[in-house]
Amino acid sequence: MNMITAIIKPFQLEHVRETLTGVGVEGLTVSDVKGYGRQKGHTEIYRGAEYVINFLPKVKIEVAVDDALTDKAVDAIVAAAQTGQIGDGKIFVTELKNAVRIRTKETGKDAL
Amino acid sequence: MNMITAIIKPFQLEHVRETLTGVGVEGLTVSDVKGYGRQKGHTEIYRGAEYVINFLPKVKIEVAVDDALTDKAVDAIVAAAQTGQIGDGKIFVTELKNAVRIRTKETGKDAL
Amino acid sequence: MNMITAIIKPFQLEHVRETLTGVGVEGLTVSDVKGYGRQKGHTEIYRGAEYVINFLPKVKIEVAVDDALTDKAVDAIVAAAQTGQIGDGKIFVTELKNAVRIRTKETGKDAL
Amino acid sequence: MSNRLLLSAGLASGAVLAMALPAHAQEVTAESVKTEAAFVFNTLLFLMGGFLVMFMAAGFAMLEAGLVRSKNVSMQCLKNIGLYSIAGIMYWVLGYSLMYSGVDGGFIGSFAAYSWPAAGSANEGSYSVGSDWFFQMVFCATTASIVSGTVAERIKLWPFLIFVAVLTGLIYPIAGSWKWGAGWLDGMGFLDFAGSTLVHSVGGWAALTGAIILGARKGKYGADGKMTPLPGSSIPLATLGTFILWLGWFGFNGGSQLAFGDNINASDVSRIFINTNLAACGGVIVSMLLMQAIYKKVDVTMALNGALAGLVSITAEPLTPDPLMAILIGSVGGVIVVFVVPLLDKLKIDDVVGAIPVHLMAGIWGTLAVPLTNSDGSFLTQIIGVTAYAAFTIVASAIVWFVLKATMGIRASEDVEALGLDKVEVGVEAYPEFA
Amino acid sequence: MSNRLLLSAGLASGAVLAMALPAHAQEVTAESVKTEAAFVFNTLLFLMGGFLVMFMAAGFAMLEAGLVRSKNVSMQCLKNIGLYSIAGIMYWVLGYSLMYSGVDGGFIGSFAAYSWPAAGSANEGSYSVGSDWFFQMVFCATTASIVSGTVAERIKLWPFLIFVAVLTGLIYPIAGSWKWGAGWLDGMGFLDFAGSTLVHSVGGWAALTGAIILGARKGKYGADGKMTPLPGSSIPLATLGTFILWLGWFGFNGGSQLAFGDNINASDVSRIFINTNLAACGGVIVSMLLMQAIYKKVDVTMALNGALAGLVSITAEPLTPDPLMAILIGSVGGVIVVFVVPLLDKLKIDDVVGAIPVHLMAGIWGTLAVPLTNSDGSFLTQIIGVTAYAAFTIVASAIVWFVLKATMGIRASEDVEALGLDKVEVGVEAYPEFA
Amino acid sequence: MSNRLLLSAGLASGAVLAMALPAHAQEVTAESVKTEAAFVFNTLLFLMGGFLVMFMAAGFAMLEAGLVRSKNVSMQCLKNIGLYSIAGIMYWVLGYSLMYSGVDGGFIGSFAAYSWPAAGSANEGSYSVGSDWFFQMVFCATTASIVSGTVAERIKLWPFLIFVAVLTGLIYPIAGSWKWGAGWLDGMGFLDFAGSTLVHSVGGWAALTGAIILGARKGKYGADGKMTPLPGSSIPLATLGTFILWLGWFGFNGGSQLAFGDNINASDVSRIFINTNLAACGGVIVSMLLMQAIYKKVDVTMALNGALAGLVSITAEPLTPDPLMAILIGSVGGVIVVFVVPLLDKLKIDDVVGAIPVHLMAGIWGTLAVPLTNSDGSFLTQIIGVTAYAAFTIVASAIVWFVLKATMGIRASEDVEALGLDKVEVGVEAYPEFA
Ligand SMILES: Nc1ncnc2c1ncn2[C@@H]1O[C@H](COP(=O)(O)OP(=O)(O)O)[C@@H](O)[C@H]1O
Ligand SMILES: Nc1ncnc2c1ncn2[C@@H]1O[C@H](COP(=O)(O)OP(=O)(O)O)[C@@H](O)[C@H]1O
Ligand SMILES: Nc1ncnc2c1ncn2[C@@H]1O[C@H](COP(=O)(O)OP(=O)(O)O)[C@@H](O)[C@H]1O
Repeated sequence: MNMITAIIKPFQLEHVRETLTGVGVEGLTVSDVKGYGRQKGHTEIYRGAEYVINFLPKVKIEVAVDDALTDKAVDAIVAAAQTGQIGDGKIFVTELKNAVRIRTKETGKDAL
Repeated sequence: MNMITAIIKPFQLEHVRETLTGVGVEGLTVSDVKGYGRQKGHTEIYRGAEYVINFLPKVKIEVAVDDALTDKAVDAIVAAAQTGQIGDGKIFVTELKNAVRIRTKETGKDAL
Repeated sequence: MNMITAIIKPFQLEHVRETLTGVGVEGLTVSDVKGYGRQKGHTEIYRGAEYVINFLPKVKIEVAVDDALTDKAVDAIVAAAQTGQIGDGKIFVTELKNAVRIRTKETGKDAL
Repeated sequence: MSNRLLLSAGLASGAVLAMALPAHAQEVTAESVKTEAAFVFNTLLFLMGGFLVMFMAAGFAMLEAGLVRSKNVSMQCLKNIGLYSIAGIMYWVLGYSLMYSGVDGGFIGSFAAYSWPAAGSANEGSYSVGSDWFFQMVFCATTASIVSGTVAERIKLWPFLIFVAVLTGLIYPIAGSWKWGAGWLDGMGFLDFAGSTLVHSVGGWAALTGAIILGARKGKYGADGKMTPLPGSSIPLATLGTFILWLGWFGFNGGSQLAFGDNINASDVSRIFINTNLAACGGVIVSMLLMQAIYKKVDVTMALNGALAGLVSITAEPLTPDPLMAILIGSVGGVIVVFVVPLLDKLKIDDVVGAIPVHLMAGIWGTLAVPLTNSDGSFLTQIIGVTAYAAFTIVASAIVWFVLKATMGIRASEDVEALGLDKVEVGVEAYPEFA
Repeated sequence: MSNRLLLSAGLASGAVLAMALPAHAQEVTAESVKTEAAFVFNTLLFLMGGFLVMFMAAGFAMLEAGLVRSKNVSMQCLKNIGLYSIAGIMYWVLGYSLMYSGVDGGFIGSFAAYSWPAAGSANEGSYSVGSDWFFQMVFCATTASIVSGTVAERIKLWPFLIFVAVLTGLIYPIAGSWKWGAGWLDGMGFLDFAGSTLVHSVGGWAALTGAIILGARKGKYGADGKMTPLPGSSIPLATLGTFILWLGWFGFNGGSQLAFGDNINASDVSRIFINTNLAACGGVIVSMLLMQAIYKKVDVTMALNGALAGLVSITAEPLTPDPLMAILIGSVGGVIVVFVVPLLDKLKIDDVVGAIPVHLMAGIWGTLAVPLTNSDGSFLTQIIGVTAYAAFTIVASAIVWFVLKATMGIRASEDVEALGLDKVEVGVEAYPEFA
Repeated sequence: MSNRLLLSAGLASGAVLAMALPAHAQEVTAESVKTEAAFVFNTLLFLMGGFLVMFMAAGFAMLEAGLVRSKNVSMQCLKNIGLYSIAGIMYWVLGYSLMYSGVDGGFIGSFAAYSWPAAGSANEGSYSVGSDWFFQMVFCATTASIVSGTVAERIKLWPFLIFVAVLTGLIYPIAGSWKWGAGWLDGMGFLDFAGSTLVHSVGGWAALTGAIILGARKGKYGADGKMTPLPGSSIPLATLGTFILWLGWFGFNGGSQLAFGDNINASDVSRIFINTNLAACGGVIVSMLLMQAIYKKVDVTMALNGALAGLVSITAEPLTPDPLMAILIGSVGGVIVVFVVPLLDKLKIDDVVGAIPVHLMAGIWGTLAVPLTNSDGSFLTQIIGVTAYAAFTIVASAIVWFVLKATMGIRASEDVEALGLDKVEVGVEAYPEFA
C-alpha cells in the first residue's frame, strides 16, 4: 500500500477528485496548504507599499491506495491537475505499512 | 519509529488525545482537513437550490511513536474514535527514518 | 529521496524558508497545525472562568529532498527554528518512493 | 404625494394649506401654533426614539452573532430578525391594547387589535397616536431580544419563535400594563422611567426561566464541576452590537420623556442623554478596572457587558440623577457584571451572552436605586414592583416553556447541537469558507 | 460660526436675531411663526430622512459583502463606496435638474448643474432647497446600489462605475422626471409614493439587463443543468446590512411624505413608519414559513431577502394601507422572494444577492397593489407606468452595457474571476489571514 | 414620567401644561412661541448631531478593528470602548469648563466639574445647556479615537487609556478653548467651523507624537529599508466603519451650525450636509483614480481613507463653499492620502490606520483652505492657528507620552507583540475559531 500525497492548484480539486473516483479510489483527504516553489509569489501593493507574497494557496490531497492502484492513481492526478503552467504541483509517494478502518477495525487493503 | 496518521471525526479529538496520553504518547500534531469517502456528503439547500457537499470536516492527527508503542497507540485511537457509524475514519502507519527535537537536537526515539 | 516534515513555531517560518533556500531547497509546502507536547498549553480566562488551551498554534513544513540534501536541510531547519525554548518543535524524516512534477511529468529527483 | 415637485411650490404642506384654506382650519393663534408645534415635536421624539430603538434589534443581532460559536451564527441572525418581526406584528394584534386600553388601575387591558386614525386626518392629543404605538412596539421587541441571547446555541427555531409570540403578545403587554398602562403598580407609585424592570427585567426573567428549563449547552459544564468556556466567534461584531445598543439607548431613555415640545421637556431629554451616557461610561470603566484587579486581564466581553449593564441600571431613572450619581449607578452595573457572570456558571446556568447579569440583575438594581435620586420613589414600593414582575414573569414564562417542551420539544438534539444549528435547521453556514 | 460660546448668550440664533433686529425681519405673527416652524420641520424631515437613506449605502455594502465569496469582498466594498460617491456627484452635475427642472408633463428636465441659495440666506418655499436635493440624491444612490449586488463577483471595476455614472446622471433622473418631476406619468395619475418603481424597479431592471449581458459567474450553472450555489462569505454581515436597510427605510418612506410641519403630516409620517415596519415583518415571517414548508430548512438569506421584499412592496404606497393590508402587501413580497430566487436560477440568470426578486419583482408588485388601498390609483395606469419604466430602463441600460462591453469590456477574465477580483483589481484581500 | 398613558390625554406635555396653568407661565405670544420653538429646534440639532457623532465611536472601532491584524482586534475594540468612556467622564470632570468657562480671550478656562440645570427646570439661552454639553463631549471623544488607530498593535492598554484621560480632560479642552471657547485665536479671527484643526489635527498631532515615541510595529520596517505591510484583518469592517463615520459627519458638521431654529439656519445646515457629502465623494473618487493611475490597482483602504480625508478637509468650512469648491476641497484630501501614506512609511512612522494623513494632513489643508471660500478668513491667521495647535499639542502630548514611558512603559514587550495583545492583555481572541 502507498500513500500518495499531491500538492495541486485549488481549482483543480474537484476535477482531480472526479478523476480519481473514476479509476477506483474510494476515499481521500484534503487540506489547504501554502506552497513555495519555482512559481514565484507575486508582488502586491498594500497602501502604496510593495511587498512579495512568497506563498501561494495550494491544496494537498492524500490518498491511500493499494499497490496495484498506485500508478493509475498517480497518472489520474497528473491528467486532471495538469494545466501546463508553472505551479501545477507535485505528487509524492510513500510506502504505507498499515491502514486501519476505525469503524470496523479492518486493516490493510480492506481498510481503504 | 513510525508515524501514525489518523483521520477522525472532529468531535472525537479531545477523547483521542486523552486516550493517547493515557498510553504514553507525549506529543501529537493536529490539523483540520476535509474528507471524502464512503460516508457520502450531504445535500444542502442554498436559496432554494440543492447541492451536494462532497467533503466532510475531519481532523487529522499525526503521532510519531516508537515501534514498541505503535500498536498500543493505534488501538488507543481506534478505541477512542470509534462510534461505529460510517465516516469514523482511518489510521495510516508509515515508517519514520528519523526524528529530531529542534530545541535539543536529540534524534531518534529521544526526540519524541 | 526523503520527505522532511518539520513542526515549528509560526514566527520562525520566514527564517526557516530563507535558510532552506540557502542550502538549495527549491520548494516546500506549509500548513497551519495545532500542536500538543511538552510545552503545555496555557490557562486562559474567558468571562471569569479559567480553562486550559491544550493545543498551540504551530506551522508544519514539508520538504521533499534528494538523499544528498537531507542532512543539510535538517540541519538548516534546526539552525533556523531553534530558540532553545520548549515547544521549538520536531523534524520527522520519511522515505519517499517517488516524486512527480505534474506540469512536466518528470519523476524522481528531477521532480523536486 | 402626487409628485415631489409641486411641494416645492409650497402647496402640499398641511401648515401652508391651513393658511390657504381658513375654512377647514381653526383660527391661527399663538396658542394654536404652540400646540401644533408641540404635537410635531412630541411625535418626532417618538419617531426618532423609535427608529433608534428599532436599530437596537441590529445591535442585539450583532452582539449575539459575535458571542455564539460560528456554527450557530446563522441561526442567531435568523432568530433575531424573526423575533423582531413577530414582535412587530403581535404588538399590533394584541399587545398594545392589552397594555394601554382600559387598564384602569388593574392588571390587564383589553383584547383587541389596535387601530390608528385614518391617513390624512388630524390626531387628537399631544402627539400622533401612531408614533406612540411605534415607540412602544420597539420596546416590546427589545424584551424579546433579551431572551434570544441567553438561550442561544441549543434552542430550536420554531419553539423559540412561538415563545416570542406569547411574550410579545401577552406576557410583556400584561406586565407593562401594570405600570405604563396605569395599572395597579402605577397606582401604588412604583417608578420605572424607561423600563429597567418593565423591559429589561421582564426579558431577563423570561431568559433565566428559559435557560434553566432548557439546560446548559453540551460540554460547557463537565461532570467534575470543571467548566469549559465556549468563546464567541467574533469580538468585533459583539463590539459593534454594543455600540449600536448604546446609540439606541438615547432613543430608549430620551424618548421615554414622552414630550419634547418645550424648553423644559427638551432640556430634560438632554439631561437624560447625558445621564444615560455617563452611566454607560461608568459601567465600562468599572468593569475594566475590576477585571484588571481580579483576573489581570481585561476581558473585552466584560467591558461590553459593563456598558450595557450601566445603561440598564440608569434606565429606571435617567432624569433625576446628577452626573456623579449617574456614573455611580452605572458603575454598580459594571460591578454586577463582573461578579454575576462567574456566579451563574457556578450555578450551571448557561447564559450565552450575559443577558441575565446585564438585563435582569442590573435592571433590578436600577429599579431599586430610583429613590436614591427621585424623592417620589419609595424603596418599599420599588421592591414590591420588582417582586411582582419577578413572580408574574417567571410563572408565565415557565408555563409557556413547559408547554412547548411537552408538545414540540424546545431543545435541539445532541447531534444537531454538536453539528451546529446552522447546518441542520438553517441550512446555511455563517462563514462557509472559514470552517 | 465664530466661536461656540457666544451662541449660548443667545446672539447667534436667527430666531433670536430676528427679534433683536426687527428692521430686517417681517413682523412676527402667529402665521409667520407657524410657517417658519413648518419650514424647519419639513427641512428636518428631509435631512433626517436623508441621513437615514444615506446610511443605506452602508447597508447595501454589508449585505453584498456578506453574500459574495471572500475573494471578492474587498471589491464589493470598493464598488459600494465608489458608486455612492459617483451618484453623489452626478446627481449634482446632471441628475437633479434633469429630474425636477422644467419637466412640465414631459419626458425630461433640463441639462444643468444644480445650484443652491447662498449661505446665510432665507430660502423660498416650504423647506430648504438643499435639504430636498440631499434627500433626492440619496434615492438616486440607492438605485445604483441595487445594481451592484446583482452583477457582483464578475464585473470589472471601472466599467461598472461608468455604468453607475450614466445611471445616476441620466437614466434614473430621466425616469424619475416622468413621475416625481411632474412629467407625463404624473399627469396620467400614476402613483408611486416612495419609489417601488422609480427607485427599486429601475435599479432592478438595470441590474437584470446587466446580469443577462454579463452572463453568470463561472461554475454556477453546469453544462448539464446542474447548478452549484456559491454561498456568501458572512451571514452576520448580510444580516447587519439588512437591518441597516430596514432602518434606512423609515427615512426612505417617511421622508417621502415630504412634509412634517403640522399635526396631519406628522401623523401621516407616523402611519408610514408603522406600515413600513409591518410590511417588512410580514415579508420575513412569510418567507420563513414558506422555506420551512417547502425545504424543511429556514434559509436565513431568504428571511433577509423577505424583509427587503416586504419593504420594497410597501414603498409604492406606505400611507393608505391599514395594518392588515400593510402586512399582506409585505407578505406577498416574501412569497415573491421564495419563488423567484430559484426561478432565476432555472433561467440561468445569476443574481448574486437576490436584488431582482427583492427590488424588481416586489417593486412591480407594490406598484400594482397601490389601487388596492388608494382610491386615487388605477390598475391600468399603474400597469402603463410599470411597463413604461421597464421599456425605458431595459433599453437605456442595455445600450450602456453594450457600449461598455464593446469598448473596454465589462467582464473580468476567467483567470481573474477564478482568483478573485480582490487580488487582481483591488490588490487587497478582504480577510488576508483567513484565506 | 408617572405612566405612559396619562400623557396621551394631553396632560403631561409642558407645552400643554403651560396653557392650562397660565399662572406659572409667561403670556403666550407669537414671539414667545417662536423663541421656544427655536429653543427646541436648536436643542434637537445638538442631540441629533450628538448621537450621530457618538456613533462615530463605533465607526472608529470598526475601522480600526478591520485594519489591525486579527491578533490585536479584541484589544482594539477594548481600547475604543474604553476611550469613549473615559472621554465621556473626563469631559465632565474637567473638560467642558476648561474649554468654555471664563476663557475670555485667553488660553484656558476654569477648573471645575460642569453642572447642569435641575431636572424639570426651564433653561436660559437659546438651547438646552445639557444638549450643548453632550454635543461638545462627543467631539472630545472623537479626538481620542483618532489617536488609538495610529498607535495600535503595540501600545499597552492602560498607558494608552491614561493618555486618553489627559488628552480629553486637559489637552483637547485647553486647545479648544483658544477658538471655540472664545480664547485668543478666536479673537484673532482664526476660523475652524467644525474642527479640522481643533479636533482632527489635535488628534492627529497627538497620534503622530505617539507613533514616533512608540516606534514602529516589529517587522514592519526591515533593517535593509525594505518594508513589510501588515494587512488589516477585515476589509468589510473597515468599510462599515468608514460609512458610519461618514454618517456621523452630518452630525459633526451640521450640528456645528449650532442653530436650527429658523429658515436661514435650517437652510445653512442643509448646505452643510451637501458640502460634507460632496467633499467625501471627491475624496473617494480622486483617491481611486490616483491609485489606478499610479499603482494599477485600486486599494480599497485608500478609497476609505480618501472618503475620510475629504470629510476632514471640508470640516473647517462646510458652509460657504459652492458645490464645485466642496468637491475640490475634498479631492485634495484624496490626493493627500495617496501621497502621504507611503511617505510616512519612508519616514518609518508607523500609522496603522492612516490617521495621520486623514486627520492631521487633511485637517491642516482644510483649515488653510477656509479663506478660499470664506471672506472672513485670512491665510496668515489660519497659518498662525495651525502652527499654534501644532506646537501646543506636540509638546503637551510628548510630555505625557514620555512620562508614561518613563514610569509604566508604553510599549508591549516583543513577545507580547508577537503573540498579539489579545492573548496577553485581553485574554480573549477576536476570532478564536479561525486562528
Ligand atoms: N521540494 C518540495 N517539497 C515539498 N513541496 C514542494 C516542493 N517543491 C514544490 N513543492 C510544492 O509544489 C508546488 C508547486 O511547485 P512549483 O515549483 O511552484 O511548480 P512546479 O510544480 O510546476 O515545478 C509548490 O507551491 C509547493 O507547494
Ligand atoms: N483511501 C483513502 N485515503 C486517504 N484518506 C481516506 C481514504 N479513505 C477514506 N479516507 C478518509 O477517511 C474518512 C472516512 O472515510 P469513510 O470512507 O467516509 O468512512 P469509514 O472510514 O467509516 O469507511 C474520509 O472522510 C477521508 O478523510
Ligand atoms: N510524538 C509527536 N508526534 C507528532 N508531533 C509531535 C510529537 N511530539 C511533539 N510534536 C509536535 O511538536 C511540537 C513541539 O513539541 P513539544 O513537546 O511541545 O516541545 P519540544 O519539541 O521543545 O520538546 C508539539 O506542539 C507538536 O506539534
